[in-house]
Amino acid sequence: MNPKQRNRLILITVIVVCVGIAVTLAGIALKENINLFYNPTQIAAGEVPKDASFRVGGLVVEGSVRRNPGDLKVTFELTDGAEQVTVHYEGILPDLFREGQGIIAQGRMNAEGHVNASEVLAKHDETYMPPEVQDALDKAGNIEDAAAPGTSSKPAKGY
Amino acid sequence: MLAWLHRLASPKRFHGLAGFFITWCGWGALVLFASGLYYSLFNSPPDYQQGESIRIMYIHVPAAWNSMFIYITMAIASLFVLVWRIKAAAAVARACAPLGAMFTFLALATGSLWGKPMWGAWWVWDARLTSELILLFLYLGFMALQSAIEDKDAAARAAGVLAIVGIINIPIIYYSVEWWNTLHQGATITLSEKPKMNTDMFISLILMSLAFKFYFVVAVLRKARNEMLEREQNSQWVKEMLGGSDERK
Amino acid sequence: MNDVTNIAKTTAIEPSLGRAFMAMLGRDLTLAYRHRAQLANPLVFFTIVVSLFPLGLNPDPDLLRTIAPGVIWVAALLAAMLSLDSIFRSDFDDGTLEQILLSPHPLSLLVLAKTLAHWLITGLPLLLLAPVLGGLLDMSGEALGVLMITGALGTPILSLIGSIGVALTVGLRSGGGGVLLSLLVLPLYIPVLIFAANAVGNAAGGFEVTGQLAILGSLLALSVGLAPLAAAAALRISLN
Amino acid sequence: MNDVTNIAKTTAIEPSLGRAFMAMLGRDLTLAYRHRAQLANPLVFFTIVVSLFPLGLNPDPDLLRTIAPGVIWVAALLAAMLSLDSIFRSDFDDGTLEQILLSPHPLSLLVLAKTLAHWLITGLPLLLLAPVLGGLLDMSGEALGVLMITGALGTPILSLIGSIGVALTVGLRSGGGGVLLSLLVLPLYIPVLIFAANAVGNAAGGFEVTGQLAILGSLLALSVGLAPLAAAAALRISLN
Amino acid sequence: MNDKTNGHVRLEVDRLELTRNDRVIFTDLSFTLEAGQILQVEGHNGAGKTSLLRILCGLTMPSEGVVRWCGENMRDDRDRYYADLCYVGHYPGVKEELTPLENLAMVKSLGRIREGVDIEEVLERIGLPFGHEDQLCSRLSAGQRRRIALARLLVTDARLWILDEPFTALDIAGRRMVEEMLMSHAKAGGMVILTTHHAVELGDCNVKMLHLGA
Amino acid sequence: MNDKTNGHVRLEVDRLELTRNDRVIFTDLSFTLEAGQILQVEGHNGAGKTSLLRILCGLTMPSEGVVRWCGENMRDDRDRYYADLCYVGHYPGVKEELTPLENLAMVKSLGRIREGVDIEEVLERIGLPFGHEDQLCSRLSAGQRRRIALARLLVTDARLWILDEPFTALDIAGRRMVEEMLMSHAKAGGMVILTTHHAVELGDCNVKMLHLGA
Ligand code: HEM
Ligand SMILES: Nc1ncnc2c1ncn2[C@@H]1O[C@H](COP(=O)(O)OP(=O)(O)OP(=O)(O)O)[C@@H](O)[C@H]1O
Ligand SMILES: Nc1ncnc2c1ncn2[C@@H]1O[C@H](COP(=O)(O)OP(=O)(O)OP(=O)(O)O)[C@@H](O)[C@H]1O
Ligand SMILES: [Mg+2]
Ligand SMILES: [Mg+2]
Repeated sequence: MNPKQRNRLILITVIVVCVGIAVTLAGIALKENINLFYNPTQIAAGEVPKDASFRVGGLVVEGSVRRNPGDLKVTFELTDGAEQVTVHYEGILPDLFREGQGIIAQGRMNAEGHVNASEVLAKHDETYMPPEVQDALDKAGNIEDAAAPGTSSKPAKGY
Repeated sequence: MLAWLHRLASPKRFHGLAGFFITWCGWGALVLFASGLYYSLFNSPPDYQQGESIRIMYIHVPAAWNSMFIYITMAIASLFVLVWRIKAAAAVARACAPLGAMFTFLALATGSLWGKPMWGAWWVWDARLTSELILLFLYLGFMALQSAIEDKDAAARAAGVLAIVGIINIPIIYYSVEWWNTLHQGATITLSEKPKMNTDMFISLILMSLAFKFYFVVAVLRKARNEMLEREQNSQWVKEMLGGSDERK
Repeated sequence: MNDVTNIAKTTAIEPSLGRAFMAMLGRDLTLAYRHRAQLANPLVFFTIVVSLFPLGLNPDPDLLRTIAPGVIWVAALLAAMLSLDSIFRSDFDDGTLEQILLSPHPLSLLVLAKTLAHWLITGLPLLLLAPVLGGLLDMSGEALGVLMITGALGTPILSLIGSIGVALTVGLRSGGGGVLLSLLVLPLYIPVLIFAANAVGNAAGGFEVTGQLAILGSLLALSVGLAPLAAAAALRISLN
Repeated sequence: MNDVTNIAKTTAIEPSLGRAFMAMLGRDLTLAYRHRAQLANPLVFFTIVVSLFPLGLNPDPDLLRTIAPGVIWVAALLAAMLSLDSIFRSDFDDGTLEQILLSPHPLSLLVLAKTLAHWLITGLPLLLLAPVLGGLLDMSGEALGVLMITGALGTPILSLIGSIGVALTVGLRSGGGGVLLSLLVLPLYIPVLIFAANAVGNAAGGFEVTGQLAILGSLLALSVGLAPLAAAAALRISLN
Repeated sequence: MNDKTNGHVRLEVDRLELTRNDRVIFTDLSFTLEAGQILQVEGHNGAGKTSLLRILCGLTMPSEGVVRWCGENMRDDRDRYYADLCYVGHYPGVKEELTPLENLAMVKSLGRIREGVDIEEVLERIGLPFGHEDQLCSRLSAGQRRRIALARLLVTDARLWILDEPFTALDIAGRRMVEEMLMSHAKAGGMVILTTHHAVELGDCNVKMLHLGA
Repeated sequence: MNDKTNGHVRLEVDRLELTRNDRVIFTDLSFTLEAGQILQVEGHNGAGKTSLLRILCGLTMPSEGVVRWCGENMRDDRDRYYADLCYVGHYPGVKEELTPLENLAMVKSLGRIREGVDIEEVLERIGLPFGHEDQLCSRLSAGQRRRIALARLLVTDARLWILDEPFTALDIAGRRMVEEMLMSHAKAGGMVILTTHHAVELGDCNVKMLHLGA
């Protein structure tokens, strides 16, 4: 093997090794939960920061939304199926905010263990259909699959 | 193989081919836009949750797809410039950048317009949105570098390196919704699964996407062809062609 | 005069890559040492930019602590970016860069040596200064530790990616210089910023940071492997 | 050839300061227009730097809103600083600056014309873009209004003070360029940053801002009056 | 040339000294230049010719000595001196991104100019090929750019011309033309100071020589 | 000179064309250079001499055509070609903040070198006054810097020398020395390509001329 071939071989090996390491590490990273949305279970377990703002994600519990008449204050419960957490918010809610819908709230813990949200975002899902179809589905009692894909398609991470 | 590639992509040949595609894709784009607009404005139903706002999708999604597709086209063209030094590819890459920037901007703008009513925010710093913003910066960088280097060939190659380095951003945009828990929704339309979407909506979306793609083909070829003509103005074939058209007069 | 011809009678020593790499590195460090007054410039810039924030915002310690990771990393990005020009500029101006291109070694490895030198000269000092500024911004102990780790992983990426950017712009006499470079380089720096600052922020809140560190590591591996190649290609184009 | 001498038979038109000022301004604007692709660079830099912060920090809208004034002003400072070089660099390189120094007008007024051109080319666009970015960072309406006012008062100061800095460094070929300039200029920018960011922050909180605006106004008046003189003196020294 | 030309116009140089990095370039240099005279400065590379010319223009500060214009220290009344001065140096001072017309229009607005001077005419006389006056100067050859730099002399109404190697990059016809310009300027009562490595042919003009560098 | 010298070493240039901004500088340029030959490239300013030399070095990309070294396209095996090449261009390629010794030590570590070459000896032979080898190059005069650039030729073991105006800034003795170097290199079986505006005296060497620019 002449020096030139040797150099080329070294070069290629180095690149392959580097890319290999990169891919492995990226794999490790993706197993971790990076873009933290805490779910109510984690909040119940006290895993959230005390004095920093964080995000919590979950489904709005059916029938839990209480609006203050006269101002924009609203209180609702979020669930991930196991635990629940109470969220207070003041402001205009997005169109997609409704009971049973997946949302993300940014805020801080208050003294009672509730979340004071500064922002509430509604997460949309991958399903699109006309209202009539939705009615038909409702009648068929086939609702989970359509309305809570956030939980059904990716249960492990965010919510 | 190489010689074949060069012949196929010779400026003269490119001019002819581009002319052909411009004509036919031009008509295609017209028809597709007409039917796509009709479908998306009148024939597709409102969404069960989003109501009429869903119609933003018919611009947002095709624009977003185009923004990535154009970048890939630009990077591949740049590869041809760097490896085989094909002039037509340089012209194509150069023509891609402003179009790509335009579609990226369109995706960003329609996305935020859509985000306000749907999510409750114009803009959130999540992975999909951020990476799309980086895409815009990459296009701008590509154009800035091209315009800063005086020698056209060197400019094409230097910007080509940048385009190829930046391609790493494309998988990040595409998979961001899966790798990170973004606010932006995941893919509805994949090759592997049947879309969870009403057929009329689906047709509108596909029509509009095709219309955008055709428009891109027409626009990019027109720009590239004009540039080639300008650069080759002193060459034999351009003179012949212009001479020919003079005689016709 | 006749002596001149004598030299031609000897036999040759073939070029050695290792020797060339070390010589390149040593040379750049020597040059930096000869200009040691300028070694401090990026550090001073870094310090000034970081201290602009307590001045521009109200100096509430809670707020400062929250924004500290982001501010420090943004300032580090800008300081690294402004110092990039020195990687190739002076070599380009006096023709040494041509000679490097004409050496019988893979250009990418010589570029790697130069990038390593740049990191030792600017990245490493920034890395060492960062905890001090972090302390001034009231960061906690763990956060400072993670700040160091992200710095160690992140600053080399800045030099590596930056080398592509300067290689692309070194040939431009009047290209709006610095601003153009920043346009090319900053978008590519954004991922480093996001994950590094995020890791430090998380550490301050007492959470897991392995994910972010793994990503930084993977970015580093990727850029060590590929950036010198891209920079070498860019150099050949710039010198055309 | 004999014709050449003919010209000498006419009488003279004395130099006019107004004409010279307008010609200078017009020329710089024309030159900027000839390079219009590069006009956008500072704007893009500004945008990128502003967007680095939400990326590096936790994107909590409350937090963003709090730091927005500081961030926007710091980014504006940096963008203005990076674009400074263009005031005198190209004129220095091709010898036009010598000719300007040799014109029978107060040099400081010609410098003022060049500074005004620089502000029109970079400061004004920054000023117009700032509210857009402020919007992205979730700033309120009143805050945006005051942001505009501080911008209108503050960006000219940046150009004026900056002109002194570049005038001092324009003669240095290899002086570590950008970083040195930043060391000279940024400390002088700090008062602008403090009062402007503070005014915007106060406006967001619904407080009085007349005090800060008055100070900015007085800084502006001061720098309009004195900066061109200092820059002119610095130029004569640099070209020595 | 305006009416004051016939007064006591003169340039006096009084005991100039220049040191650069503690090295003396020249010292104790004095001379006087009267209306109608041409001064040619000679010396090897690095003798200090350019430095001297820049001192005479007030661009470089001498370590010692003064330059007087019409009896007054030139630094005390720069504006008056500069209205009388036209300098063409090593650098052409021509902006590449402007056309020749725009470049000269700028000269016209900055200084004291000859009345009724027509820039297009000047460009033609100076030998710029027709059609080039609207092209960006970056497209012109080195010789053409130098011609535009020299065209400044014909646009302004300066009494004192200071020229640093004006013949650089010019062909023979160009050289001849510049020589004619110098001679007619001197005959009309102007003054010229120039350096050059070329042989110059200035007919019966009043030419003084100054040798720099031991 | 190592043993492969006596093989079929040759430089073939095949139908080169160069366009700059769509302007043709030269086209259809072909020649061959054999061991022991010297090629002198001539042409007026701007004829494309420097550009040609840079193409031969692989620094500039030609629009058309190839350069072959020992029968193989130079771009396909850069490392081998560059081990055989030494280029001294317009820019000296000498770092001002390093001493001559350090500069040449760098050359030594980068390329293929002559065994047992002693840098101090080379510096002496090339005519650098004693005591200057430890001074920063920024303190040296232009001619001395050029000598250091040319010293590269004596340190490396390159068969092909490409020299762009090597006589610039040299005095007569220096010129003579470089001519000797060229001749002895050619006699030992090396090749030289050079441009110059000076008259060169190369004795009985095999000198080819190439004229650029119509
Ligand atoms: C500024 C904000 C936004 C940006 C930058 C953005 C960006 C993108 C991009 C790059 C894609 C293409 C990715 C792919 O093909 O998988 C995409 C697709 C899509 N976006 Fe957005 N988007 C934004 C806001 C929104 C909003 C607010 C909505 C609706 C609530 C939305 C709905 C969609 C949908 C439905 C798709 C198609 C996904 C698929 O089926 O593959 N986007 N967006
Ligand atoms: N800015 C400077 N700093 C230090 N030394 C300088 C500077 N400018 C010039 N010199 C030195 O001053 C001396 C005179 O330079 P000058 O340019 O006046 O020479 P010159 O006579 O014009 O030469 P030439 O014939 O090459 O134009 C030179 O030795 C030069 O090295
Ligand atoms: N980077 C470039 N971009 C565009 N044109 C260029 C470039 N470099 C050189 N040229 C043009 O190419 C032509 C040849 O230049 P080159 O430097 O090869 O000339 P030369 O024969 O070496 O001249 P000289 O005798 O002055 O050294 C010139 O007309 C020049 O203007
Ligand atoms: Mg001189
Ligand atoms: Mg040359």
